[in-house]
Amino acid sequence: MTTDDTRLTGADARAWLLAYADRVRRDVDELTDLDRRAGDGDFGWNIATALDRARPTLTDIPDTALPPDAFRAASDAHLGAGGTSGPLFGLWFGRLAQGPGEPWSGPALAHAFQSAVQAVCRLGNTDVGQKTMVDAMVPAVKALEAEPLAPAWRGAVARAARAAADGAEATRDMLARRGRASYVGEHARGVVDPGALAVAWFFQAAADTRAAA
Amino acid sequence: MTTDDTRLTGADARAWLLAYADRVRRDVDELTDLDRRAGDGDFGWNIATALDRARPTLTDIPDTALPPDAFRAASDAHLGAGGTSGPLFGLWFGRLAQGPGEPWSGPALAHAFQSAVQAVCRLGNTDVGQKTMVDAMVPAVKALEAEPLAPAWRGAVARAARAAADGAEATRDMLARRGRASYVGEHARGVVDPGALAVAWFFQAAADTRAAA
Amino acid sequence: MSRYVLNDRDTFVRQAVEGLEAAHPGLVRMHDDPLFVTRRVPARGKVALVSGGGSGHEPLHTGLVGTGMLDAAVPGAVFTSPTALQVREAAQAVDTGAGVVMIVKNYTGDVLNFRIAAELLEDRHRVEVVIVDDDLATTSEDESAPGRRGTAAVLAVEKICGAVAETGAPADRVRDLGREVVARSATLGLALEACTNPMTGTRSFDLGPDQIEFGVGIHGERGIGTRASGTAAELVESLVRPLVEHLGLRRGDEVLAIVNGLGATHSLELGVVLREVRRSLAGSGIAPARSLSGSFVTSLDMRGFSVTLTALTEDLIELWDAPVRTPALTW
Amino acid sequence: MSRYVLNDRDTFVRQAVEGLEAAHPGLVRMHDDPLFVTRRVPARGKVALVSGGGSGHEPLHTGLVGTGMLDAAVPGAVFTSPTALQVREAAQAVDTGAGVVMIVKNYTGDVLNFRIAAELLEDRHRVEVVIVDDDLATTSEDESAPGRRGTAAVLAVEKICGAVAETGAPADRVRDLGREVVARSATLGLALEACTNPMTGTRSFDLGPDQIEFGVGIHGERGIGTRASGTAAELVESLVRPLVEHLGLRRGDEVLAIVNGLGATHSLELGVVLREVRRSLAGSGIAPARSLSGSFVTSLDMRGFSVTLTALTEDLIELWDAPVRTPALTW
Ligand SMILES: Nc1ncnc2c1ncn2[C@@H]1O[C@H](COP(=O)(O)OP(=O)(O)O)[C@@H](O)[C@H]1O
Ligand SMILES: Nc1ncnc2c1ncn2[C@@H]1O[C@H](COP(=O)(O)OP(=O)(O)O)[C@@H](O)[C@H]1O
Ligand SMILES: [Mg+2]
Ligand SMILES: [Mg+2]
Ligand SMILES: [Mg+2]
Ligand SMILES: [Mg+2]
Repeated sequence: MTTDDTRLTGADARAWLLAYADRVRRDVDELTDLDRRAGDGDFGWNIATALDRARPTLTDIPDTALPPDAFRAASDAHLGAGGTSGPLFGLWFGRLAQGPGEPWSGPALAHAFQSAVQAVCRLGNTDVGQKTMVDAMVPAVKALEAEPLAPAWRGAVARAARAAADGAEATRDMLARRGRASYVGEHARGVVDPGALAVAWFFQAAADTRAAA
Repeated sequence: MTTDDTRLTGADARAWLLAYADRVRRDVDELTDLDRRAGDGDFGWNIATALDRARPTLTDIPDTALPPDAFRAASDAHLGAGGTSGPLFGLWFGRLAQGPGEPWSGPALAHAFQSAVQAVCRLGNTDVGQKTMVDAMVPAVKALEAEPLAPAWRGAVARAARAAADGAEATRDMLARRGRASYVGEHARGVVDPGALAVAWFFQAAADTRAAA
Repeated sequence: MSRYVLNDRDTFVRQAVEGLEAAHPGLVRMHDDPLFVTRRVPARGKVALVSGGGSGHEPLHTGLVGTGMLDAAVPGAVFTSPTALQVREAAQAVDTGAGVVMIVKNYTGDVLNFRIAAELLEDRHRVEVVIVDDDLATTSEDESAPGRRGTAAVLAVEKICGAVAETGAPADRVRDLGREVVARSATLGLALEACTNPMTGTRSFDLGPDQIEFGVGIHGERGIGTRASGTAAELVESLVRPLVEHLGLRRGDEVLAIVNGLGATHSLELGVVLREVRRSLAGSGIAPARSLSGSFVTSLDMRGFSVTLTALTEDLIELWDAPVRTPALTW
Repeated sequence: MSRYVLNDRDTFVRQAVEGLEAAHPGLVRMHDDPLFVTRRVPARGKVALVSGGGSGHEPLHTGLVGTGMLDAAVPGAVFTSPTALQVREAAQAVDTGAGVVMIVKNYTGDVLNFRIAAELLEDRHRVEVVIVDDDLATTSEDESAPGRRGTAAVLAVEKICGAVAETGAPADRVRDLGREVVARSATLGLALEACTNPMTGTRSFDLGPDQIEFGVGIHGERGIGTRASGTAAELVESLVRPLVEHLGLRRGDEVLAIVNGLGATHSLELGVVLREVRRSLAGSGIAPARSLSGSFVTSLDMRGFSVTLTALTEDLIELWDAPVRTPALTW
């Protein structure tokens, strides 16, 4: 375990994911409602259940663990959740779980998220502008890469959180071209994509761990 | 055809039944609603359909016809309607159709209705006080019999109408012991029995024909 | 405004029967004016089984016409008994000389019209009547009252009478067996939402979001009490316990359990209910020898379900298992 | 508050499958952890047919496991695709060496998870995938879009693939025939009332009393337009006309007509709908060679129906008629 506060440790990743799980659990109805308005209403429950399932595994991760250990727990739980978001988030976290086996510097983190979002775009046959989770993932990666030399991971992730939130917000006026929302045409307009919103919450959750850190 | 205005002619019975059919058609929703609240909601439709079916046959009855001809048309239509009220009203009108083959005096009319209600009580295995159509039929017969020497049928029927209306109203506070309403216990209390109400309307309908006569 | 798909009320039932025939041209045949349904290929040399009643309970009875079950079904208007004339014509059409057994759910209108039909047929046909009165919620002290309603146990009666009739049993044996099934059966139902009127769209009664109506029948009328809702396990227990008690079931007894959807109940829900029925019975040491789950005896679009238990004998099990081939029940 | 009968959301599907098994112990078997359903008596020496998807559409797919149809069905949570792991385990359990054909309704989640499962199985199993995308309402110009949804034509695909698999046909023949049925099929549906969420009881969308939602799928989402309601004849015509046009049907063509209730639609209504479908087709000189009507591919408690037409060949008719014995479909 490193004490270098600029690098993401396993304990940091654990706290981050637990904070994200808390956020999703708390605001699950918001996600459900968005998916209800432009989808089939199961998204909130899907990912809340997955994250609840990850919780005990995450809690058991020792302080000496590395980031991939934490992300692997999240990946496994999402892969066991089904739906569309299950395998996609499973793959996203799965790619992060293939990141470096040491605390992550800003650039390492940017690199890991870059590889993760590419995998999601490939599996989902999608790219930005189609009203999906990648509309938050891609801007987040750009923000992480924008200042590759940023020493502290927290600062980079805080910027990524703002970019992801803007990205999610931008899905509001889009017509969906992927997933179930693509079937409802204009009815999806005005509704933020819940997958993108969850991604924004994920990046914001890192900030919530700051006080505790 | 007699012109003796004190006796019920076939034309009188025809006008009476047509007026009754009009009344039921006009206020069918009230009957439906009562049966909905303490039964299964089909009563209004049952008898309105039966009477509508009788209408052309009734209209075709010549002025020279006798009361049984008119009542037979009503009986046949009710027998073709099913339900509980179908066969019971079918029998009621059927007995009237077996009445004298000449214009009816007050006593003849009282006698015919007396025989008709007895048949209904037997087939329905019921008597007054069980919240059914006979709670209007029996008082009406009593009113017809009360002044057996009443010369004009109209006067007798007007009294019968008041008695039937009171009888129907009295069903409001009864617990039902027959028919579907008997299954809902206290829920039937406060609801006038639609069968009894229809009987009251039937007797009242005679009055509606007076102006025309 | 109606939330039903139909053309108009007057033709609703008739057109639905046309559709039934179109879906199962090899099994059933529609007769018009008066309306009734018979097997496509008439059975000969066996007792003819005739049932019927108001419509709105489909697939009962029209969907149960076929080999091993009914010979004819007579549908009335929605929730309205068919006429005696319809019943008479149907019985005449299917009696090939061995007589007729009429299976009648205990409702004043049905009993009146079937009995009148039986009287009309009397001189030229042998007619036996089985009255089905399984609904425990309507047990009454009053001897002269109409008695318990007939609900989903009619399925067991039609299946078992159908099977024994197929073996060539005489009319009195079919009748007696039907009455035995009635005596061995009891049903209780509950609703989470009342049914709606086909024309007006209004509900026959209202329930709060956390309420159920206990002891409902199949005509949209209220039951015997509005209660708090609960888990599937709790709801099922409240139905099964009185049934077990009423039938005097004991550890090791063999029963048939019928879980019946009342109309708008989903197949997933009925699965959960059957699971809970088995668990509840297991608590009394009873394992259902046979189970059936589905929406067979409906109350238009009512949301809810009923549970029927029939105490079985080896003979009854064999008759229940006998092959059946109808639009709604085939094995 | 839920208006569904259940114990809790997490166990809803699993407990429903327990009930299915209890109702049909001779036909299906439940496998737990991961959850899937297989035939009670495994078939040998034939291609294994595996399907599945989110729950809430029952009796699809779990109720279609049995002789002449599926070998395994994999249910996800309500409206949620099953996981790739579940699919892999189910396929492994039923492949007896002749390979697996997966029948997948075209939804992003289903396609993702079945494809991942197929990849996981690739090295030790022969796997073919048939994607069903019959819902005309979701036709799109966009080549890269997810494409049309899979809805009730999946019934025809499963029945016909099931029948040909039973004859010992190889995997590629079963796959090709499945794809042929898909190419020959189209579906359109409409709702009179949206489905309600199992936990909250809220409707997925609202309609006025005189409105219908045209072009709905089976997940409670809105369709392609809110329209004025109408008679059964008018509603059916609005669905059948585009289907006939899309499939290029001509006078004298033989078709299979499937009238499918979406959940809370009554059997009487489905009868009327089938009648109207036949009349509408008759207007184009087409008489359905085969018709099926029932609630097979549901959308929880949605009120509404879909019509599927499949252009038939003599071969397809024969396969459709072949015997089938499953909880929900038997002939
Ligand atoms: N093709 C795709 N690529 C990437 N993300 C997608 C795709 N389709 C849908 N999504 C995301 O998945 C989310 C919905 O997930 P979920 O509710 O689990 O799926 P389903 O539509 O199967 O119910 C959407 O909010 C969107 O962000
Ligand atoms: N046993 C009976 N004897 C006489 N009248 C009865 C009896 N049972 C019911 N009724 C009458 O029938 C009416 C209901 O008729 P209807 O709605 O056709 O019957 P159902 O209960 O079969 O729907 C009641 O309002 C009552 O007046
Ligand atoms: Mg969703
Ligand atoms: Mg009534
Ligand atoms: Mg009635
Ligand atoms: Mg989903």
